[in-house]
Amino acid sequence: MTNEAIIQLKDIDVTFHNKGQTVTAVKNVSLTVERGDIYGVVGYSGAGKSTLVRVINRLQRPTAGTVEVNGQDILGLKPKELRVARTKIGMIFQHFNLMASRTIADNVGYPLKGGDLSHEERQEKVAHLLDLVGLTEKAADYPAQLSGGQKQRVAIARALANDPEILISDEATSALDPKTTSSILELLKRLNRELGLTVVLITHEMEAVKEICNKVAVMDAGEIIERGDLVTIFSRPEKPLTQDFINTATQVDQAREKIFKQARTLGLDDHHRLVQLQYVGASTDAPLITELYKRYGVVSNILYGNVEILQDTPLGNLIVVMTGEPDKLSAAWQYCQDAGISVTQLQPTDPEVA
Amino acid sequence: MTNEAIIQLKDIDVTFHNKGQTVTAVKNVSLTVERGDIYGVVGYSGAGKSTLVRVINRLQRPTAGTVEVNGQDILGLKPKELRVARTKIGMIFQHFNLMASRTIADNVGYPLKGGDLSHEERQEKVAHLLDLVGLTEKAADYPAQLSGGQKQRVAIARALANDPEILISDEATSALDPKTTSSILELLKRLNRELGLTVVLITHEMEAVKEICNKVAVMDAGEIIERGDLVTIFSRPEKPLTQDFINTATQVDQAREKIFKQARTLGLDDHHRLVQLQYVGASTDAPLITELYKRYGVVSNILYGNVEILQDTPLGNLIVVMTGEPDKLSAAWQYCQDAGISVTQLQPTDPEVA
Amino acid sequence: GKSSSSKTVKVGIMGSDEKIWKPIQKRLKKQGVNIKLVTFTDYNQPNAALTNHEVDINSFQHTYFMQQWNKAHKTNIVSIGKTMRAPLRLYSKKVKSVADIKKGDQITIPNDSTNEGRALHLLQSAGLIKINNKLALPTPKNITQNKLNLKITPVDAAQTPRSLSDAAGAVINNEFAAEAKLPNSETIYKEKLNKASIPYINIIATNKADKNNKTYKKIVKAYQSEQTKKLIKKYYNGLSVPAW
Amino acid sequence: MNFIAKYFPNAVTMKDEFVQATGETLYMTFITAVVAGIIGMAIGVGLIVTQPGGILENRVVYNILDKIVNLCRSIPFVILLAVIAPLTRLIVGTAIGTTAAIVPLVIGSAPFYARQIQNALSEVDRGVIEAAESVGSGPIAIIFRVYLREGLPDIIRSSVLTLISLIDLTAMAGAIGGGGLGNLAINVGYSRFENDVTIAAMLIILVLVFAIQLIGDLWARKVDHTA
Amino acid sequence: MNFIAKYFPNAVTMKDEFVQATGETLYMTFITAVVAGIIGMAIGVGLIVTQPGGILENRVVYNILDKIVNLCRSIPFVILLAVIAPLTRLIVGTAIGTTAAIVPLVIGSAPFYARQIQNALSEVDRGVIEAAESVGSGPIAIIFRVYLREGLPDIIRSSVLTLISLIDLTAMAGAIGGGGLGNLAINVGYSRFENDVTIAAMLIILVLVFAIQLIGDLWARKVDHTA
Ligand SMILES: Nc1ncnc2c1ncn2[C@@H]1O[C@H](COP(=O)(O)OP(=O)(O)OP(=O)(O)O)[C@@H](O)[C@H]1O
Ligand SMILES: Nc1ncnc2c1ncn2[C@@H]1O[C@H](COP(=O)(O)OP(=O)(O)OP(=O)(O)O)[C@@H](O)[C@H]1O
Ligand SMILES: [Mg+2]
Ligand SMILES: [Mg+2]
Repeated sequence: MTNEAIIQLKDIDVTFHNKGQTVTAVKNVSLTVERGDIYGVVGYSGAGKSTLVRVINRLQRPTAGTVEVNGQDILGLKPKELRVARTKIGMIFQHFNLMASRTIADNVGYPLKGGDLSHEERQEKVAHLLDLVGLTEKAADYPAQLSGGQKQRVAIARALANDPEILISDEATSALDPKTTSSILELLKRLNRELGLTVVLITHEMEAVKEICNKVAVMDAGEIIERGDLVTIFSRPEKPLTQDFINTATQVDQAREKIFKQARTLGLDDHHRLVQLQYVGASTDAPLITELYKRYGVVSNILYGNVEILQDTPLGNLIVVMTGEPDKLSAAWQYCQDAGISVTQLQPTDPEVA
Repeated sequence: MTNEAIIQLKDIDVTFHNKGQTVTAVKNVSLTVERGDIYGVVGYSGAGKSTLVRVINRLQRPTAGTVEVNGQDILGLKPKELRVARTKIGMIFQHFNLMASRTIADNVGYPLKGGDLSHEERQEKVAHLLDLVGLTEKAADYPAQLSGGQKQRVAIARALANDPEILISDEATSALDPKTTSSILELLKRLNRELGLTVVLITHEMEAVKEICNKVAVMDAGEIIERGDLVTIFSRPEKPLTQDFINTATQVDQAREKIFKQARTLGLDDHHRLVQLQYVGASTDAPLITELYKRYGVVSNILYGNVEILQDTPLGNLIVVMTGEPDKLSAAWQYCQDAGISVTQLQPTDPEVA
Repeated sequence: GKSSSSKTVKVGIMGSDEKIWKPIQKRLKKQGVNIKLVTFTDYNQPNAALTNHEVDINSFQHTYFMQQWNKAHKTNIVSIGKTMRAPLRLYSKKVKSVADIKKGDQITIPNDSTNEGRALHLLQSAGLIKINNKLALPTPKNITQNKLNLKITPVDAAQTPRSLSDAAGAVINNEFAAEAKLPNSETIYKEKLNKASIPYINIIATNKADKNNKTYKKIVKAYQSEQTKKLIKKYYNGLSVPAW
Repeated sequence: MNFIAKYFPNAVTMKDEFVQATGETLYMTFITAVVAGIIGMAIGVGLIVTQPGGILENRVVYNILDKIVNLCRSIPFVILLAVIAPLTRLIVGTAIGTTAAIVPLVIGSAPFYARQIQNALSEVDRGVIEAAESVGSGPIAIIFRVYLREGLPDIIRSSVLTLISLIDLTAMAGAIGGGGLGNLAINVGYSRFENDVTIAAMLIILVLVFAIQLIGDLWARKVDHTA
Repeated sequence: MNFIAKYFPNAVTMKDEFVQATGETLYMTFITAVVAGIIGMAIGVGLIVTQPGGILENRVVYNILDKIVNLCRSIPFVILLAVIAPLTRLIVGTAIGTTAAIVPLVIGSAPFYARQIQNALSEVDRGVIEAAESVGSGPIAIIFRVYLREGLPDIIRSSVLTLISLIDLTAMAGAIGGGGLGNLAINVGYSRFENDVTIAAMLIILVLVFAIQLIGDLWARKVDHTA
């Protein structure tokens, strides 16, 4: 991975005017994507993600700002130059945008039309792409005969047909089942690794982000409110929105709520504490729970746990009830903190009925 | 929750004929949904989920089989009766199917047209629905001006406008960010609880299933291959496909793979064992890891963990390295098994390069 | 044409005259003159075609129309022979005589300009209206006196016989009256065969330069024959009469 | 004024005729548009809903409508004028005059409009129809609240096309004494070699055509919310 | 045969005329369809791509095309015949006859077809155009590979409509000696009160109309893959 910027958006504004109303979909956004990045873009529905990425290949002219892709000033390109530039930027649309009049194979082969490939080479390539997305059987069908997820896979195959250097993927796996999603993400990761494909990945599936992105930007109301490398964002989210997303994705919020509802049955008192433990990286190597018992006789019961490995870095998130003598509990607490683990005592208030 | 069947599909076949080709999208499916159920339907892209649910309100006439909804033989209904029956079945379409010519408010209010409500009542109801899905600001906009997720929320609001008894939701949250998804699921759960709304929920987001479904059916190639209540399906999936979905969703597969890659660094030998522990329900209440140390001096380090609460039942899935004397390890193993925990020893083969 | 010695002569006619011209064509062929009949439906076309030498002679108009045409288009089209005299008639299915025409009745007239003017003149001479006589091609707007307050409606010439069921009277061109096989009993007024009607004698016309063309004269002669007389009698049943 | 007198020597003397002809054209066009509009719309919608796969699929009705439309469209207008004279008489009491012209104009343009409507509505998204069906909308509701509403931009564009063709067609109304600008241009201007009258009449027609097109375009753009 | 002789007394004697008129109608219709088809298609596509928001947005070109189309559509056909006679002479050497009729027929129907094409193509999904743009397709590729392809079912339906209108229009070709079935029906049958000739000519036209509609419907259904 070199550190060369392949996409550089600077101070982008996009404003829509519709019959008197103006909507500013993107506000003063700057974003640098480096070659080889798999850059995740997440955010609320309507945050401006789709609008932002459409600026990259000038499907959407920004109201203000500059766009540099592959060293070219995209906004200044002549139509012909723009067309050439676009062939290197694959795009998967949120609404698929398949051609109803063409078969699946023809849809996938569309970008290759007018290119240098012979008819046979084209067919071969299309067959290969269809195979990659698991639609070989549907080659001769038309989009109207496909299921939602199948359409989406056609769109993915089409976006890859031109062997783009950059792939802009707008919710490319949102209609896919977990297994198919996983195989598509695998594919993108492989293309990224083997061919250096740069990917801008809009998604709302935090699992997808965790699985393949190395960087993440979080958008809210047209602005990027937080950005950084994957592990940092997931381990130390700063903005409440980011935290919300991560928590909702890992379901820690829901778990906490459920635990609170049962709080009475847990019999919390001086000898029991309900705590949330969060840690990143090496700290997990130490067998924490055993250690707490060994050292302080504190017994930890995991009520909720999520320990995962992001970009080779383990990330832990546990809700446990610690049981022990009050002073030992405090010592254990201290031990955790010293080990770089963030400890939060949870105070179940009366469970609110949501 | 009564045990009255509200939807009963029996031996449903759906075959499409397109220019010589025939595709059997649904094969011999029987499904009973009881009043008050939130029935999840999951399966590969193209498995026949959308086609199946379209049979419920006869948008798709099955090639064979019977459909009973609310005690009525749907296939035998006269057009007028069918229309009345349909007003009680809300449907959220995978492709939204919004009317481009109507504002958001008018789209949501569409089902109320020609009903008994006065103009004011209708407006009020629409305003309330828009508020529920967080689109009050967009009331006067047209679908073309909305983002993907916003469109989807309009479709959700529209499906609820008629106060249906049954809601068929085809990937209703697939374009939504985690936070919005969560709030929509909350909403459905509340309607279910408070008004007894029955929901058939097609989704590929296993989190959504976990969060609100009480039953799940898994479809593959047109057939339902497994079904049952949520906890059973998630704790003891029988079919490989179901296991796959669950594992992919909890990312246990990915975690295992990553751990295997680092296996060498774990220094596994007689004194270390890499095991996967899976348990359901009460077993989690016992502080397992502490217990293993207390009893056998076995230290467990959690490399990956997922402990969650489904329908008030905790479900655990841990990958740990257990460290201790070989005989103690075996004893610990036995202890786990006696406690009803499924233990699997993981044998990291040379990590395959995926 | 087939003949190499003489070129084919193109004759512009109205479609309804084909039955008169077909036998002539046949006879001429025996004499070594090839003619090609070009049929029109619009009075404006045959003269334009003549000037542009797309036809060599035409036979559809009366002298009056030719004069008007020459004036308007600054052309030199001349007559090389008379064909028929086709007096206009006022028909009615509703009344027996002109005197029976009541106040406010409707009368239809052909809407092509020359027949329209001619029909108005006819109505004037029948004493129904008065028109501004100075105008070459009067229209109902030029009626100066209309005591009966008649509604005069120009319609397509082919419509005039058909309008008899609606209007009190209709001024109908001969050819259409003949085609519609209107009984003589329905004629309530007829154009007088006097000096005033002379301009309405139909002619065969050509460009002035070809005035003396031998072949064309042969064609005129072939027209002005006994056989044609018989045909005119047969087809027009005395409504139109040979004018040579 | 001098300019007009110079280039339109005959036309200036015919102010009344022009006013009347314009009135006749507007009258014929308007009434025909309303009547043929309703009939054509009804038939077009009928074709759409009864066609194979339509919401009221009905092979028999579809075939009858389809054949009637084709039949009417096969008859040259001039002949239509004559053929339906008895019908015209039945409806308006006479077969000649401006009002009488409306009957053949309606029969001449309604089938054309029906096809236009059929084409326009066949573009309405099947999914949206299904969405309406799924909330219990009946055929009437689907026709009025979905087809005619979703298809509106295209219906407007097709209506503009039909309306302009209709103005063209009114020129033929002269055959049965219908008058109008087309008749003025042809039977007064053109037949009498008064080119200025022809041109003046055509200019007025032109203004009508441009106005209709402009209003139609603006309206279609206003109701088109697809982009 | 007896039946025919009984009900079509005049028509049976005119076999040659019918054969010739049918030939003329087919000839005029076919050639006009090809020429007006190409011109109308070009203008229609031109209108679509240069319209506000089109892929080659160009206010000037759009307005010029738009005005030309409106202008041509404002001229009654009979007058068009006369007005463009010089042009006709330039192109086919003569202003009368069947071939000469083709020039005004083209000018009379091309603008109409252009509007139809414009309407048909304005239904092509903007998103699909964007998808093509995003893979680097230029205007030519988008026109031929997207607009004309995605719009094909509607283009076919519009072409059927135009073609049938064109057959109607050829009836007017009689005015300049163009002949054809319409002319036979009007100037032989109708003008001469030989109703059987009119009916016979109309029956042949009817067969043509039905054939065109049928083929068009089948073809449109074949290329329509939206449902
Ligand atoms: N053509 C348009 N006219 C007016 N407003 C628009 C238009 N397109 C988008 N918007 C608005 O801009 C905002 C951003 O839209 P955008 O599609 O970029 O959101 P998004 O982040 O992609 O959301 P989602 O996750 O739901 O797809 C939204 O509020 C939307 O309503
Ligand atoms: N109209 C049709 N004609 C032919 N085949 C069809 C048609 N509709 C659906 N199919 C096929 O039927 C199968 C099931 O489609 P369906 O839409 O029910 O899948 P699904 O389970 O909803 O998938 P997804 O999760 O991708 O939406 C697919 O293989 C699809 O290609
Ligand atoms: Mg989006
Ligand atoms: Mg589906």
